[in-house]
Amino acid sequence: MAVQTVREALRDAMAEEMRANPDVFLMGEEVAEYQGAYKVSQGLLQEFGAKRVIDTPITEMGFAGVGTGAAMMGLRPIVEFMTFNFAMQAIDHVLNSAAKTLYMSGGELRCPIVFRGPNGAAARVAAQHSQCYASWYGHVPGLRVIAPWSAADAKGLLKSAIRDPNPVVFLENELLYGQSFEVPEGADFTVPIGKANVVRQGRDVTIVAFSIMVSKAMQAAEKLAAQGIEAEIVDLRTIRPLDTETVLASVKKTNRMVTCEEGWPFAGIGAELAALVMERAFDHLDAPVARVTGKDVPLPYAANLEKLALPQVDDIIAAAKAVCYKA
Amino acid sequence: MAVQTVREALRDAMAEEMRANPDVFLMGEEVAEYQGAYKVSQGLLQEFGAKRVIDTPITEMGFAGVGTGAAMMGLRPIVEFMTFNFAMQAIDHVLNSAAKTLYMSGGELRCPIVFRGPNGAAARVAAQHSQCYASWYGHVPGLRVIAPWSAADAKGLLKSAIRDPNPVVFLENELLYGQSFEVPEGADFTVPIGKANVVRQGRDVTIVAFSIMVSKAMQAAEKLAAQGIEAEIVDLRTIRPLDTETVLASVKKTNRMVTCEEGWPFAGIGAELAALVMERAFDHLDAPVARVTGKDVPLPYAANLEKLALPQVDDIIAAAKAVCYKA
Amino acid sequence: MAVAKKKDKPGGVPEATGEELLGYYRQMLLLRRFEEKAGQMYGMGLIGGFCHLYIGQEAVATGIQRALGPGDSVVTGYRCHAHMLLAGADPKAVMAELAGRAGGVSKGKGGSMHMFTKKGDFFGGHGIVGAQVPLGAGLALAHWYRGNDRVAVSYFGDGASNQGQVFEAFNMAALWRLPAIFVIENNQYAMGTSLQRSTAVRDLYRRGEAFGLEGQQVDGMDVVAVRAAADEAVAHCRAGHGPIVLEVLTYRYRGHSMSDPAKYRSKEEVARVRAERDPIEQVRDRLIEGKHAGDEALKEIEKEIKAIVNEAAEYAQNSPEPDAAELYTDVYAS
Amino acid sequence: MAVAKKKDKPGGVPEATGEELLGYYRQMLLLRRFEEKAGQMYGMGLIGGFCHLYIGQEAVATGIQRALGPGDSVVTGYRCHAHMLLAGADPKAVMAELAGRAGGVSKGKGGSMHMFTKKGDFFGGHGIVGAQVPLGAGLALAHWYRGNDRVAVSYFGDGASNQGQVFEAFNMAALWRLPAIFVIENNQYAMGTSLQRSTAVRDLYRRGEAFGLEGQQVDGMDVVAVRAAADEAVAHCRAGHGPIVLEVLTYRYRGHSMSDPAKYRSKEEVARVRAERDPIEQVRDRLIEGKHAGDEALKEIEKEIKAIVNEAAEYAQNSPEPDAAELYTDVYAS
Ligand SMILES: Cc1ncc(C[n+]2csc(CCOP(=O)(O)OP(=O)(O)O)c2C)c(N)n1
Ligand SMILES: Cc1ncc(C[n+]2csc(CCOP(=O)(O)OP(=O)(O)O)c2C)c(N)n1
Ligand SMILES: [Mg+2]
Ligand SMILES: [Mg+2]
Repeated sequence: MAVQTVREALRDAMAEEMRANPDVFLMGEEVAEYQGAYKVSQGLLQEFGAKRVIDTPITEMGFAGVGTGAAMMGLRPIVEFMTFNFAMQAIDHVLNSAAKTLYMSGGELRCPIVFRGPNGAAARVAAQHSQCYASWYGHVPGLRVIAPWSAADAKGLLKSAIRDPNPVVFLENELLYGQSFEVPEGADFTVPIGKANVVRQGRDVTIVAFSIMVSKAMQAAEKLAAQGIEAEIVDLRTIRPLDTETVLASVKKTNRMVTCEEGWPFAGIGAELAALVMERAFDHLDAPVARVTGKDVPLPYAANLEKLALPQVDDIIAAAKAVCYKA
Repeated sequence: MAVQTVREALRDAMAEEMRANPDVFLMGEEVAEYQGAYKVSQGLLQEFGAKRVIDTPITEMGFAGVGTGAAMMGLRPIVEFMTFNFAMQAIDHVLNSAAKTLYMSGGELRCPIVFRGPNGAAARVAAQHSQCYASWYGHVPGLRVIAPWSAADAKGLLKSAIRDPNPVVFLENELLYGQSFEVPEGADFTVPIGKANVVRQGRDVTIVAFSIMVSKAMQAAEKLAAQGIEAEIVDLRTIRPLDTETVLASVKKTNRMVTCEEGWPFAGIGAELAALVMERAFDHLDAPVARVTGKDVPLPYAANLEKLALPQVDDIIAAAKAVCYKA
Repeated sequence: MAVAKKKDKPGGVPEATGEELLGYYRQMLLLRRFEEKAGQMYGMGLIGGFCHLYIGQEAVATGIQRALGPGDSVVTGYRCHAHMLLAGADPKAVMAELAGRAGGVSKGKGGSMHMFTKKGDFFGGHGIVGAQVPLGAGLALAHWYRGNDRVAVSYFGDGASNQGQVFEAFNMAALWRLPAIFVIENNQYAMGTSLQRSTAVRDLYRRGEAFGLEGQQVDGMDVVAVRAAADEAVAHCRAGHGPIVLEVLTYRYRGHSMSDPAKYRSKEEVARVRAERDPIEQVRDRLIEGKHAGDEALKEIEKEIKAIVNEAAEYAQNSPEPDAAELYTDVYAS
Repeated sequence: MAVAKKKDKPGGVPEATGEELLGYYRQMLLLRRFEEKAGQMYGMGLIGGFCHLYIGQEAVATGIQRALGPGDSVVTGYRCHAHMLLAGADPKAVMAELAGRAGGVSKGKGGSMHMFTKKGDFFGGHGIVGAQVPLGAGLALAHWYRGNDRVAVSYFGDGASNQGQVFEAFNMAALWRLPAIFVIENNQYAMGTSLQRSTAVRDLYRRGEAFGLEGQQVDGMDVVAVRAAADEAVAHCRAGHGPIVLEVLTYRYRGHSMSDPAKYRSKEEVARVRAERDPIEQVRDRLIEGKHAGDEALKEIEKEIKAIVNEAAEYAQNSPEPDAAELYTDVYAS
């Protein structure tokens, strides 16, 4: 085990896969000479050269399409969006050109491509720069959607994503880039797509989270433990395909569930989880599932409002206590 | 009451609002000289002239932005997308430029614009032309999202949408265009945004649907009645803001719910409804909510597969019987 | 910077040999008869959804395809039956796809607008206007990345040429000197919108000038001229000179899709083009004039083609619908 | 078709009067001192998120704004503090917005990148690169629709000029002859990407040629030249000649945003522009040379500006955070 930041883990994942497979390359805005807008691609240009680490103009729709076309020819592009907000310009290619092609071609044409970059809120960048796209992409068959929390998962899942023969949307979090975790060593390390991770054992309530909300769930669990409530935390890691078995197993054990996400509530990941648990574990539920989400507003800039808009540790604690019927 | 097709009702809604307010105009591909790709704008060019019925080049991103800019100046554009599939090219403007501006400007800048066009599947047009965007747009604060079924609602809600000071996404259905309904006469007739409609009374199970799924729910209810199950049908009409009171009132009466939508299941409207009912009517539920949705695949072209992929009357019947515990 | 040049009736179009002309004739006739049959089958309800016929435009893809070699890649929009056949796809499987049958090239899952053959280096068949252009630049990027001398051709319409992503693709192709040939099939209409109503400047061969792309305009009803222009464009790309725009002036005889009555133009307009510029008739005339083939021989070809097309229609109708289990296959590759 | 023309150092730039020069001086000094203060406040943690300073580019918006009259509308990207002030917004409210306070122009909800003043005909302040260009064409469409003689100015960067939606906007503006002035603020860099790395053709004034848009290039460090070019462009639009592109050559002294160390260019490069082309120094020199103002008078102006800026900073810091209830307001208008 080495201690690494999420940023370093992502970089190493790309570097290792690029070393292993000459068809893997990275393209996006500022990924090469600038070393990445958030420095995730630090050193890659130097190691792999300008043909494999390609700076693009600010033309998301265009370069997402270019990457997708290259993937159809069998290359393995990693397309970095400076943030996923800007990927809305390119989303037609992500869905119509990448996600639907294998099906429309009856299996003839694969599209092995990774679209990656930060998703959700950074600090104080306001409404146009802070949207969480987990439920939008999660909605779409043909895509794999990943949203890791720890550096180990970031590395292991990005490597799996690059090796996967399908289009993958890989949702990172800017505020996690600088956080450190233990990461297994060796280029062989991968984490399978589609497997959630129980990052904390508990018997009283299941807290399902992903990406940065896992950090907040962990903090909430500490405080809940002090109050006699032992929370089990499921880190989804993959949004699509969702690891329903792990979620259901935990809920069947704790009989209670709180979902956590930064995105908006309506038709969010929490809605899907609630519906799932209702369908498949209705009789195991001792309380209705509680959703902790971003508030149903565009993200405000002001520090105090931003804090109110985003789900906080206290919101998780309150929800957990509510489903445990402990006021 | 007059009998009208949905197509005519939509046309009349636009014509009446254009007569009433010189700031209202229509733009989009083939809306003027061609009279609309699906003939929804029949006659409007002739009545209102080329300045108020504007044919655009095939540049969705561009003309959605142009319409949004015009709305910021106080005009009342109706932007027709030939189908909502093509609006993915423009979705950045719908969200970032239109939906978020009022908030980002602290109330300074309004954006009264209607984005309208057919949503979901038509007949045999395959994966790239058949997506349902109800849950995507429904996810987004700042938007109003409408998906009418009947001609009366199409007319009354489109008129309300055009008068509304907010950006509205108005999801029509190509297969409904030719269907006839009774429509109240008079230019004063409107239907309020945000109110669901109980289109059939019943005591045994609540079927929540919108757009073309209401037709299928009605057919299912007939057959269910023959088997002794009286379904209550709630036509949502508006997706955002969701009329939670009407849904909850019905569920509290029937204690069972089936949701119906053409879109994909994951984080769909059914997921939101299930989560809602779980949160607000948990103790009233005698069975878990059942979701009837499009299958989790891109829409296939072949006639038999297309039928299997889309939710059918029999799927609704089966779901209703299941939640009533009647096999 | 290289300057776009107009070359409507190039003086220097090399004469085609009799053999070449016969090849064009046979090829274009197949495209036409195949689609006429598809049109009939649509009328009979055997084909559904949208169905965009290429009738009238045959010389464009035929002339360009002849300039390409193995490994050169091609992508286009929804009006793709001809390109698919030119890529070597079996007419039977193409017709079965139109009918949504298990024997279709996409197992019946894609339909008229979504067909692909990797073996034939044909990458679709895309239903979203303009999307194929960055995809085509991506195919060119793959050649560049691999360091081979192959080119990638993206076909798109006059209407599509207004799409922003086209310019984004032009820019990247120019910046990285990708071997990309951007073929604008200017058939004068985008659905019901004539060219002058979609753009203020009708010289589409100049579309790439802002990014330094050379452009050429060519008579797309003359397959020999198209072939000559394509040869030049391919040579330009293979020599590493980067991307190029080819505006091909053509015309579609049918409505935009099967459901379009095409009231936006006069019957006379269509009749005039058919009578004066038909690409197949032009080749036929040259064959006869040049004594490369007599009426007999041409009738023989017509018969052969008819047999191929009938066989395709037969096959399509007899092919079963896809198995219900296919609903869930091909969502993910493994 | 009108042809784009380069006009780097126009011979015929009219001399500005002393009064005009003084106006420019005062205006540009306000922009600069205001943003220097914002930079300091960012350093102190009073401003968060992204904060893109306009320092070095002041002559562009100043020169253009002076050519506009009431009812002419303006839109730009995230680098919008200067445009906001030029639209007549109160420096106090702008600074309070940067600090995210209740007294901000957007009640603290928009921040540095999202500011608007309808009264000042300024429509933002948009964070998505390129989005403001179709929006600006839409503002122009509104003028055209209403049949007035007003114009709409859309500012965007050299990086943004590669965005496809820019070309889509150009096409519509040309097709409908909208009174749209497209101002490309070419400061040579898009974040860390220098112009020649983002496009193969650096003559951005030619960007609209494919759609017949006239273009002009102007020295954006010389406010008098900018004003003259803007006057021409405005006259062109008001006369009903349709849209026009103005490429304004300028330079930003600071990093792309406060968090950018700007290692992609040398300190010398920046120092040279500052020393040789600074827009404020140029006006200052002309004021002195032309004997329009002495050192004393200029110092007096400097003092006045300083007072305004300090007051703004003071106000911002003392303004309370928005009320918690504001979280839920302004999601919908009623
Ligand atoms: C983004 C998008 N917008 C609209 C459509 C609907 N549509 C399909 S084809 C077409 C016209 C295209 O015309 P052109 O590019 O000239 O090609 P042609 O059909 O003449 O071959 C339109 C508007 C679409 N498929 N995609
Ligand atoms: C669509 C989109 N892509 C990327 C970004 C991130 N971004 C913000 S500013 C910028 C550079 C823009 O450069 P330019 O247009 O030259 O304007 P300048 O910053 O020089 O004023 C980038 C890449 C964004 N905001 N929107
Ligand atoms: Mg066309
Ligand atoms: Mg710049």
